[in-house]
Amino acid sequence: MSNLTLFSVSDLLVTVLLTAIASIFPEPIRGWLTNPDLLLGLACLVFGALLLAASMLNTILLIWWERKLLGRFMDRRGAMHVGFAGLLQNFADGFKLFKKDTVQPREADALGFYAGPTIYMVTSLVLFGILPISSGWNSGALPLTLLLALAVFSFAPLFIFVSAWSSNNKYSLMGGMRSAAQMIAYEVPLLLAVVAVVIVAGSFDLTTIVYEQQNYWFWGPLFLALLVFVAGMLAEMERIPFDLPEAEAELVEGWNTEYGGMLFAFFMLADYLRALVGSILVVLLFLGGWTLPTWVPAAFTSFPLAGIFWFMVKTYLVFGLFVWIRASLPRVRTDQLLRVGWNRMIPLSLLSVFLAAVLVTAKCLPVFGCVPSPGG
Amino acid sequence: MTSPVPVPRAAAAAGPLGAALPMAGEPAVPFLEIEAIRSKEFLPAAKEALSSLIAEGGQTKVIDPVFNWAGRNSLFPLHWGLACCAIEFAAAFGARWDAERFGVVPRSSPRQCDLMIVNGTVTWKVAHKLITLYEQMPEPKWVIAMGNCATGGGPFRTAYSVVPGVDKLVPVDVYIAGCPPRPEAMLDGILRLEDLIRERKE
Amino acid sequence: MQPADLEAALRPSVGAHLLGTEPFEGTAGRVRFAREGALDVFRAVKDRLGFRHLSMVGGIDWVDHREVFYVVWSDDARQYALLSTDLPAADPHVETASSVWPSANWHERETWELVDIQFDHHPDLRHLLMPDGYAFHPLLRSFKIHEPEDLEVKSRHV
Amino acid sequence: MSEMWINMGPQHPMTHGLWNLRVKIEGELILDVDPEMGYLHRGIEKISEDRHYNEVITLMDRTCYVAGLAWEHLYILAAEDALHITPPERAEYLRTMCDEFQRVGSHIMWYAAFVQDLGLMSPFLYGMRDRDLVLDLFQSYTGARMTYEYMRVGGVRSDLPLGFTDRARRVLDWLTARFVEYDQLCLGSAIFRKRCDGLGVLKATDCVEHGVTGPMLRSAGMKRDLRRDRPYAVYDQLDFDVAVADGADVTARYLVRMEELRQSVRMLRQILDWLDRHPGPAMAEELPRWLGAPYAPVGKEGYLLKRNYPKGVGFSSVEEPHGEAQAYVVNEGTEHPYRVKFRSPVFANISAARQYLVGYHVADIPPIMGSVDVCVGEVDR
Repeated sequence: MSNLTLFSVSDLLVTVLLTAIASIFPEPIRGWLTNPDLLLGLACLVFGALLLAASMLNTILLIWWERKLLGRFMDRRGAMHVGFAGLLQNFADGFKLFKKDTVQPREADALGFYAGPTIYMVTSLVLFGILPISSGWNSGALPLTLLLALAVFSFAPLFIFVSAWSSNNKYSLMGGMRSAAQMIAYEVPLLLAVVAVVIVAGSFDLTTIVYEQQNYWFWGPLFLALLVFVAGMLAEMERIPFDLPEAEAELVEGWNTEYGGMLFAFFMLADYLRALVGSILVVLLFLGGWTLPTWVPAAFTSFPLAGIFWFMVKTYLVFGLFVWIRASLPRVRTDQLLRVGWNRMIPLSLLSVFLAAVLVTAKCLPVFGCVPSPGG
Repeated sequence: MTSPVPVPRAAAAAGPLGAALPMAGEPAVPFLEIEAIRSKEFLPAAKEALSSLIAEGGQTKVIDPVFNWAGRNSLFPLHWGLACCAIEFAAAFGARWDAERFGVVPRSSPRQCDLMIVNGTVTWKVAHKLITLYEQMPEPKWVIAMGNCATGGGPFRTAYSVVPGVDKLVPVDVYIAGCPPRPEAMLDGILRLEDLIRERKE
Repeated sequence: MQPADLEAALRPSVGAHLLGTEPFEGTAGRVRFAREGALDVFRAVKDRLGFRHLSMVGGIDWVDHREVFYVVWSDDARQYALLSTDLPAADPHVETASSVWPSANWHERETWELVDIQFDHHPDLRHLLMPDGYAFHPLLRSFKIHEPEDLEVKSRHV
Repeated sequence: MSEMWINMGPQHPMTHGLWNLRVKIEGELILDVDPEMGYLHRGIEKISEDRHYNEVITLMDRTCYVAGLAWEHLYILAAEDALHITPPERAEYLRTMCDEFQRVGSHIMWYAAFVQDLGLMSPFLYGMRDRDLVLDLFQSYTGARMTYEYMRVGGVRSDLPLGFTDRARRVLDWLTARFVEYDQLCLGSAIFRKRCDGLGVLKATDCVEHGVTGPMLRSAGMKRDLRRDRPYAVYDQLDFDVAVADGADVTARYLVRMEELRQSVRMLRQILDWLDRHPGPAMAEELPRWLGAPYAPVGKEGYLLKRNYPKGVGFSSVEEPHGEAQAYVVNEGTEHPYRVKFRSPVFANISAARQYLVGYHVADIPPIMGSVDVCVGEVDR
C-alpha cells in the first residue's frame, strides 16, 4: 500500500479518463490529449479537488463532533434529529447560509467586507495542501512544510482585522483589534515551541518529523513545548478560554457581528478549518502523526488506509480535548491574556527550546520518550 | 398614421432614419437595425429560456427542496429576552428540552438569524428597536410570537405603554399561546414553523 | 422607636416645618412635614435619627392634592419610617432628596414621570421609564386606561 | 482609539433582559456609564388600580419573573395590612416555604446566567437542569412553572399535595450535592478567580448611600437581612445565618449567593418538618365575601357593589432574592386598591451602576452586571 499516494491516485484517475477520451479522437488530437504535461496539470487539479473535498468534509464532521461532544459535556444530546444522529445538521446549516441574503451594512467598505472573509477562508484552505496526513496523503517534495504551514497560518489576524474594520461596527472593530493583538502575542511562543520540536527532529519537513517519532513520540520529552503549543494554538484558534475576539457576553458576536449568509459561513468554516489544522499540527509534531508505537500488533497497522485512520482518530481526540477545555473553563480578559502571553508563555517556550537542546546534546531522548527505542 | 410594420419603440425613438423615411411597402426600420435589435434581444431571451428550463426541471425538483429542507432544519433564533417568556425560552435550551436537537441555535447578531422569537411583552418604547432588529435580519426570515403578551398584549393589554400584539409591528408566522408557554410549547411552535416552511415551499 | 421618639428628635431642629407624627403599622411612624422645610427635614432625619438608607420615593394623586412619601430605614433601630408631604395639585413641586440621599435620584425621576411631581434642583430630571418626550403622566387619576380597540387590525382575508 | 459611546442593549447578550447600558469607553477602559431603562415598562402600578385585590397577584408573578412567589408574598403582606386580615399560621409557613424555594430557584438561575457571562458554558446547562427540579416542585402544588398565582389575600390557594415533603427533601439532597459541584467549577478555577477578584467593588457606605440592598450589600460585609432584622411571616421561628462576605466584589457576591442557597436549604428542611407535623387550614376563616369570589356581588345595574370596608394603608417589605422589595398599598374602601407602589431592589442596584462600573474594562461589564442579578421586569414594572 505504500506506493499508493494521493497524487498517484489522482494521476491514475486523470490518465484513465484522458486515455479513454483520447481513444475516440484521431491521431493528432489523441497525441495532444495524452501529452504528459497536460496529464500532470490535470492531475494537480484533481489532487486539489480531492484535498478540498476531504478538508471540507472533515471540517463539517468536526463541527458535528464538537456539537455532540459539547452536548454530552453539558448533560444534553446536541443535534440529533436532522439526519442520523444529527450528521446532516451542518449540511443543513451550510445550505441555508448559502441561500441567505448577505447584507452589506451602509457605509461598510465593500472591498474589505467581502475580501476579508474570502481570503481568510482561502488561507485556511491552503494549509491543507501543505500538511501531510499519511505516508501517501502529502504534497510531496516541499522541504520546509512546517515553516510554510505556520507562515500561512499566521496570515489570519490581518484579514480578520480588515474584515472587522471594514464592516463599520464598533463591536466588530473591538473584536478585530483584540484578535490582532492576541494572535500576534501568541505567535511568538507558538513558533518557539515548534523550534524545540525542530531541534529534536532535525528537520523542518513534517514528514521527516513524523518519521523521527517512530520510536518515541515527542510529547514525552517535549512536554513543556506541548503545553505551550496547545495554549498558543488555543489562542490562535480563538477558542475558550482565549475566545476574546468573539466574546459573546460583551462583544455580541465579535468581529463577525455584521456578517450573515455565506460570508458568515466562510468565517465559521475557516474557524473550524483552523481548528482542524491546529489539531493536525499537534498530532504531527507531538503525537507521532500516522505512526503507532512499535509494540502495537501489526494487525492494527496493516489494513488499508491504516495511516489515515489512525491519524484521524488522533486528530479527533486532540480536538475532543479542545472541546473539553471549552466546556469547563471561563474566558480570560484581554489584558490578562496578553500578560500571560508575553510574560509567561515566551519564557516557558524559551525554556522548552533550551531543554530540547539539552536533550539532543546529552543524547538522552529515549529515556524521556514514552516508548523505549528498539535500538537502545 | 400607422406604419405597416410595428415599430419597436426603442428604434423609433433612437433612429432618425426610422422617423424620416416612412415609404410605403418598406419597413419603417431598416433591416440592419432590426437585426441589431434582435441580436440585442437574443441574449436576455436565451437566458430566460434557459432559466425557465432549469426552473421547470432541476430547480423545482432538486434545488428548491434541498434548500427548503436546509432552511427549515436550521432555524437560528435571535438571542434576546424581552420578558417572562425569555426565561422559558432559555429553559428550552437547557438540558431537559435541548432545542439544539432540532438545529435551533440562538445567535446574538441579527445578521445571522432566521427567526425572531418575540418572547415577552412589547412596549412602545422598544417597538422601533424591534422593527430595526427585524429589518437587520437577512431574508428569508420568520417571526414567532411567543406567549400571550406578544400575541395580543396578554394581561398588560390595557396598559398605556404596551403594544397589543407584535403583529402590529412585524408579520408573524406562528403564535404560541401560554403565559408563559412551557418550553415544550415553544419547541412545538418551532416545529409548526418548520411544517409551515415546508408547505409554503419557501 | 415610636412616633413620639421621632417627634421628640425632630421637634427641636425642624419643628417649624413639622406637621405631626402618627403611628404607621410595621414602621416607626409617619412624619408629616410641610414642603417648605423638606431639605431640613431630610437632613435631620438622616443625621439626627440615623435613617441613612432611603428605600423608596413614591407619589399619590389624591385628585385635590398630591402626596409624596419617602420610606427610610435605620440600621441602628432596624426600623422603617415614612415621611410624607402634601403638595397642591396646581403646583406640585418639592425640594429634591437626592442631595441628602443619592439613591433618591432615580426614584424621583420615576415619580416625576408617573405622578407629575416636580423635584427642584434635581440633577438629572429626565424620562426614565417612558420614551423621551412622552407628554403624559400615567399614574394621575385623570389618565384613564382602556381596551385598545382602536388598534385592532381587521384581517384582509375575511 | 478615541473615546466613544457604545450601546449595550436593548438586544445584547449581556443584558439578560431588556435594557440598555450606554458605555463611554476609551480603548477597553470604561469612562462613564448611563443605564437606560423602561423598555419593559408595563404599567403594572396603573393596571393594578383597575383590578380586584386578588387579581393584582397575577401581575405580581410577571413583575419579577424569576421570583414570582416572593413578589406575591410582598404584595399579599401589604394588601392584608391594608385590609386588616390575618392569615392562619400554616399559610404563613407555606408562604415562607414558597419564598425560600423561590430564592433557591432564582439564585440557581442567577448562577446559570452569571457564569455564562464569563464564557463558562456548561454551568448554564447544569443550572437550568437543577432549577427545573425546583420548578417541578412548584408545579406540583401551584400548577405552573413560573407564574403561580398561588397566594391569596388571607392565605394560600391550596395546600400541599400528598407526598410533597418527601419529594422536596429528595430535591434538596440532590441540590446540596450540586452546590459543591458549582463551587468546584467556579472557585476551583484559577481563571474564575482572576476574572472576578477585586471586580466591581462597591463598599458598604456607598451601598447605603445609593440604596443598594440584598446580596450586593451583604457582600460588602454589612449584615443586613430583613428576614432577621425585621422578620415577616415565620422567619423569626427559623434557625438560619445571614450570609456575608468581605470583598465587596464579584467573588464576594458569588460567595454570598452560594451561602444563601445553603441557608435556604437549611430553612426549607425546618419548614418541611413543621408542615409535616402541623396540618391545618391554609386560608383565613373570616374573609369578606368579595375577596373569596371576585365579581360575585353584582348590583342591579351590573356594577360591583360599593363596600364600606375600613380604609387603610398597607406597607410591607420582604427580602426578595435580589434584595429588599417594598410595597405600599392604599385601600380606599373599594374592591380595587387606590394606589399600589412597589420598590424594586434591582432598580436601586442598577441606579448605582456608575459607582461600580467606571474604571474597569469592557470585558468586566458582563461579570459585574451579572453579579448584580438584573431582573428587568421588576425594575420597569
